[in-house]
Amino acid sequence: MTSSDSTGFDVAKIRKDFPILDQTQAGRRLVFLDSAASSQRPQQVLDAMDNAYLTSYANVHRGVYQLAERATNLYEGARKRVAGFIGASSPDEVVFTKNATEALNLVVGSWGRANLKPGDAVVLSMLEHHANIVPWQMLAAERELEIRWIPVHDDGRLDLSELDRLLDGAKALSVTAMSNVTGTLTQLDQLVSAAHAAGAIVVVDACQSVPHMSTNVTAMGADFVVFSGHKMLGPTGIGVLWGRAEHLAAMPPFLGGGGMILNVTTEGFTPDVAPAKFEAGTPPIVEAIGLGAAIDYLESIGMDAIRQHEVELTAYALRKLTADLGSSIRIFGPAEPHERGGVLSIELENVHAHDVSQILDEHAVCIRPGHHCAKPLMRHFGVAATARASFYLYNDRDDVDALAESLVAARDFFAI
Amino acid sequence: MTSSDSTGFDVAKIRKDFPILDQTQAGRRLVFLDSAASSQRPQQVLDAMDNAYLTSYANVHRGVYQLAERATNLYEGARKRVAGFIGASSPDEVVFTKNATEALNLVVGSWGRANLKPGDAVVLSMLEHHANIVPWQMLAAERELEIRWIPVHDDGRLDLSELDRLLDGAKALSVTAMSNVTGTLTQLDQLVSAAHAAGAIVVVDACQSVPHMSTNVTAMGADFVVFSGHKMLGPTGIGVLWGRAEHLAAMPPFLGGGGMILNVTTEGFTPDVAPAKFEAGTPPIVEAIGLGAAIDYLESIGMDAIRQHEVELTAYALRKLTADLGSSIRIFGPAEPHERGGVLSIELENVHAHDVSQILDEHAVCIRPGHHCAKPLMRHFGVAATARASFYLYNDRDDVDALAESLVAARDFFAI
Amino acid sequence: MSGLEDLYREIILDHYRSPRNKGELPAPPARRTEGFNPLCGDEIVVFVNVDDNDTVTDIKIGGQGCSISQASASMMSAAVKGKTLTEVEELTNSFKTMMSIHETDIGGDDSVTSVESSATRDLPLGDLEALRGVVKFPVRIKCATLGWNTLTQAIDEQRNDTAQ
Amino acid sequence: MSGLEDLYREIILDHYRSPRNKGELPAPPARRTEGFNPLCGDEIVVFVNVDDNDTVTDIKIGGQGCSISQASASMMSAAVKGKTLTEVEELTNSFKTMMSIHETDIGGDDSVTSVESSATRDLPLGDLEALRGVVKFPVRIKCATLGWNTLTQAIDEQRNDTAQ
Ligand SMILES: Cc1ncc(COP(=O)(O)O)c(C=O)c1O
Ligand SMILES: Cc1ncc(COP(=O)(O)O)c(C=O)c1O
Repeated sequence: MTSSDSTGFDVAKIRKDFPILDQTQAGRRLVFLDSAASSQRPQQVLDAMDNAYLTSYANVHRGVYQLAERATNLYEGARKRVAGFIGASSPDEVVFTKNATEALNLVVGSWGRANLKPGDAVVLSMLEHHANIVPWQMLAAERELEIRWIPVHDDGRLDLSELDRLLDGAKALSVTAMSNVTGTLTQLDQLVSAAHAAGAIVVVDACQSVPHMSTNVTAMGADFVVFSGHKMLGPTGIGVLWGRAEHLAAMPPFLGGGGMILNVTTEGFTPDVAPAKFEAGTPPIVEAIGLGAAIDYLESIGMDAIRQHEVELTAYALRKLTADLGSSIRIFGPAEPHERGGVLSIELENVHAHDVSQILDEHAVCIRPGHHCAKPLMRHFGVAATARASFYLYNDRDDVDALAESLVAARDFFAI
Repeated sequence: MTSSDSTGFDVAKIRKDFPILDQTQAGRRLVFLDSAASSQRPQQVLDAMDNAYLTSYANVHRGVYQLAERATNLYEGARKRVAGFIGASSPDEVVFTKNATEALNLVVGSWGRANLKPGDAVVLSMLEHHANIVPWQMLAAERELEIRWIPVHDDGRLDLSELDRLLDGAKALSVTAMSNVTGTLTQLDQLVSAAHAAGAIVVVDACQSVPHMSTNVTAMGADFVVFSGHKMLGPTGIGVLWGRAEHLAAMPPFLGGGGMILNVTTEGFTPDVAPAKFEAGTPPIVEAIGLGAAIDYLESIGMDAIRQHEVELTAYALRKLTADLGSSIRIFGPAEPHERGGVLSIELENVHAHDVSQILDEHAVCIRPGHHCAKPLMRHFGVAATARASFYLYNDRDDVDALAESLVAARDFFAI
Repeated sequence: MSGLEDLYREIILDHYRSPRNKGELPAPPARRTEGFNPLCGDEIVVFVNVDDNDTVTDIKIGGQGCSISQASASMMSAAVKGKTLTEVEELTNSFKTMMSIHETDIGGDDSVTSVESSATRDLPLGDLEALRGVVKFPVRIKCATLGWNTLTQAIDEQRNDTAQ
Repeated sequence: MSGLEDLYREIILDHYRSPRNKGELPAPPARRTEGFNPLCGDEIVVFVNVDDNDTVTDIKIGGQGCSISQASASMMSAAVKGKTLTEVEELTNSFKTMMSIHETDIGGDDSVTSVESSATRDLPLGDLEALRGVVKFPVRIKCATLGWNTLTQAIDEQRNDTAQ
């Protein structure tokens, strides 16, 4: 067992908190390598949610009785935890959504509709997930916006040589912090300062980075940052939009309903201030509480330790897969582990990603085949799909070894 | 103990499934009378969710491995359960949202934006919740729509004497099935046929009815029906939009992102068919599974039995409160229990609802003061707030007695 | 009901039952400002006359609300009449400090929100001290501050208008 | 890997490695229709020539996909060439019946979706029978039917055009 790596990061101990990983499939230990799609969650998170449902549940914000007050405190406490975790200057800058996708749609639908007019340009990168493409395309079709694309190098890094030209006159840059296909960590410093210099706001899709490394939105300097709970040990049904207070204050509401108003008459309504303004209806109360518990868990391990563990594991995986599979494998993304997250998209010669995943499943190795909601990037790489393995704090070298072994089996099965 | 009422409905047995109700507050048994805001949930629902997280969790739809397949089957199985529960003709007519509010915003934002032009009229009722008002007002402001209001009688029933005139030339009628303030069951048969005769589509806010009585959307004849999971023993973070297949097929997407596309290029995207078209991003997977378990639980008790239990309890409460509080109490809504749900909004003479609720909390009786997200109705009744008690399958006559007793105490406290 | 006695002090109930300065002022010349407590539906309307020396010459309170919001607004109206805008602001700060010390505890985590500190926090509050019991009922703090926030808004608007 | 042998029958791997009718046809006169499997990224392009007697005179398959989608499309192309549109539809129904018997089991609840019943379900499928193993892998059913759905769409479009 190599479950405790050179830094003393104790995967065996962590795994005990994740009962789902302690299962076998046809006699083999389950190897879960699909955290980039959605992570698993520790017992502590489930306990926090069950505990809320079993002791302190009621609808929030409008109740006077103690049960409702406790529920409200747990919900708002989660907002403070999120704010602290990402270095927001106030919990009021944290809006809970159902997922990162809704958060991006909120930015486009509210900020975008209020600020973009026909002919305006928005800059995206070729690395983007559909969640950061389609909402802009929807508004572009409605408003006749121009969408410009930052190109990508063959190794998955963004090509910023034409950045200033692309940003010239643009109103917004919306870009991923880390690709969910190649693991590329984008050059946020340069992107943010160039965009701001050009007068464009910056939206950062931090779905893949927030779960895996420490984040400070204030230092990052962006205008909006989004991420999802389910990729960071939290439950499904919760996402986060962080926005600068002055933007949130100026933006019109996105969804209308209860909880986001100061007043409603038959003639019209007066919106409340942020974050309430953007949280129409009963929010994902217990999901927020679960996310708060996930953050407590992540902080107890330490984001820097998690990042370092994943860098080492990624370095090991790059070596191991290259050694075992040689020229029959193509690994997408930067070669240098420090320039990427623990996401390995691969192409196996003569074996389609779907078939790779099918055969790996027979080895109880869970990876994801497909376009990973990044079809423009797939088309750029000239592939319909990749097979993607992704790591998190509960993965170790044994998992990488199982991956390598099963990939060899897949190659050999189709080579017969 | 009167926990088993005349119909043999066994509240004591049901309560055993709701551990949260088995608590005391300052030595008194907790009396939870706020299910109209959000219900509690049985252990079975929590177990179903924990079980999914602990044994069968992965992101849905895009995985080949068995864990992902099991998760997808559980998620799509929940959709089938919902479809069966509400009498939909196909699971494809069931769209999962984060709450009923999002579902209403989806109808307005997608169907409304595609079908309404300046000058068009939409008809609402004075009973509506803000969730069924504000989204229409937002579109009305953007599109210069006319909003017409069906008035309400003093006893909380809708005044339909001018219905045909109100519907004349209207494009949509959006109306509640049951008021969350007065409990009024609206005359859906008449409303639906009059609206359709006038060429208007019908949207039904069934948030308060679906949890408490059997529902058949096909028989109802509406075009869209929305409700929330958290009011029907399900978790937070999940709502439902049911829509006629032909509407869903014709409507543009609402939120853009992963999971709702057939193809994306740098030039634009091709949406998938419903329901995927309307479920952008990682859906509330485990919340849907929890809602499925809630439906199993409700069906094991029987919706007709639940409805009958609540009618009897409401009848008892109307008698009891009138007897104990006489002229110092005003109870809103229809006098006839069969014409209403188990929602009692009251005004106590000389005691503001907020203070009522504060004093009731001292008796461990949980009710909700406020405008209940229905300010136009409040203004019509000439009150800023009411104190609202609402019943569900786990309430019994003891709870009503505790309510009456604590209301007497509140009246007396302020009468000193 | 021991806890309740802290909340519903006799002087509060007195202001609730017999609110001071209830009513309206002709606006203009008075400034009319509405405040809402979105949580419970309370609505307050503050009418205020400020003379050329920045002194509150008259104030009236309208609207509907619970005992705490009504009593707090009533006490406020009595306390600010005749004061200059600067004095009103100092009083408001003192009152809010009394309330907000506990506001930061909501959520059981005060690492993010910081306690508003102000040189004026020790200003004597007189009758208003009776509202100190509200801090034990955090949900009601919003009730107690509704009138004050509305008055602050009125003063801000007044200042902006004068500045223009 | 016993389960896998049911899925990856030799004849399937053969069609995957040496797909029949791979390529393009000039369109027009051929009809060109694209199909997507949104789950995995597979894209199929069907080029089909239909003569005045409603007979498929030529068919070519383009695009990228997994072994199952490619093999199924390859077998399909071989099976439909020379058939009338009505015959193609019957064959499609038979094939889908073989697949969809299991599709209704997804979710472990067949009370809502009903099995599509068709008089033609017993049509002999020949080589296509090899794909029967796919039903044990429900996720892959969509792969197996991608080419067929795309062809159906092409035929529907063709009929609509002719009708106009
Ligand atoms: C009648 C009615 N409509 C809509 C809603 C909004 O539901 P949700 O807050 O779950 O979106 C509610 C509940 O608050 C309601 O009672
Ligand atoms: C980079 C990136 N952006 C956006 C998303 C969308 O997140 P969600 O599906 O939780 O809305 C994902 C995950 O699927 C992602 O990896």
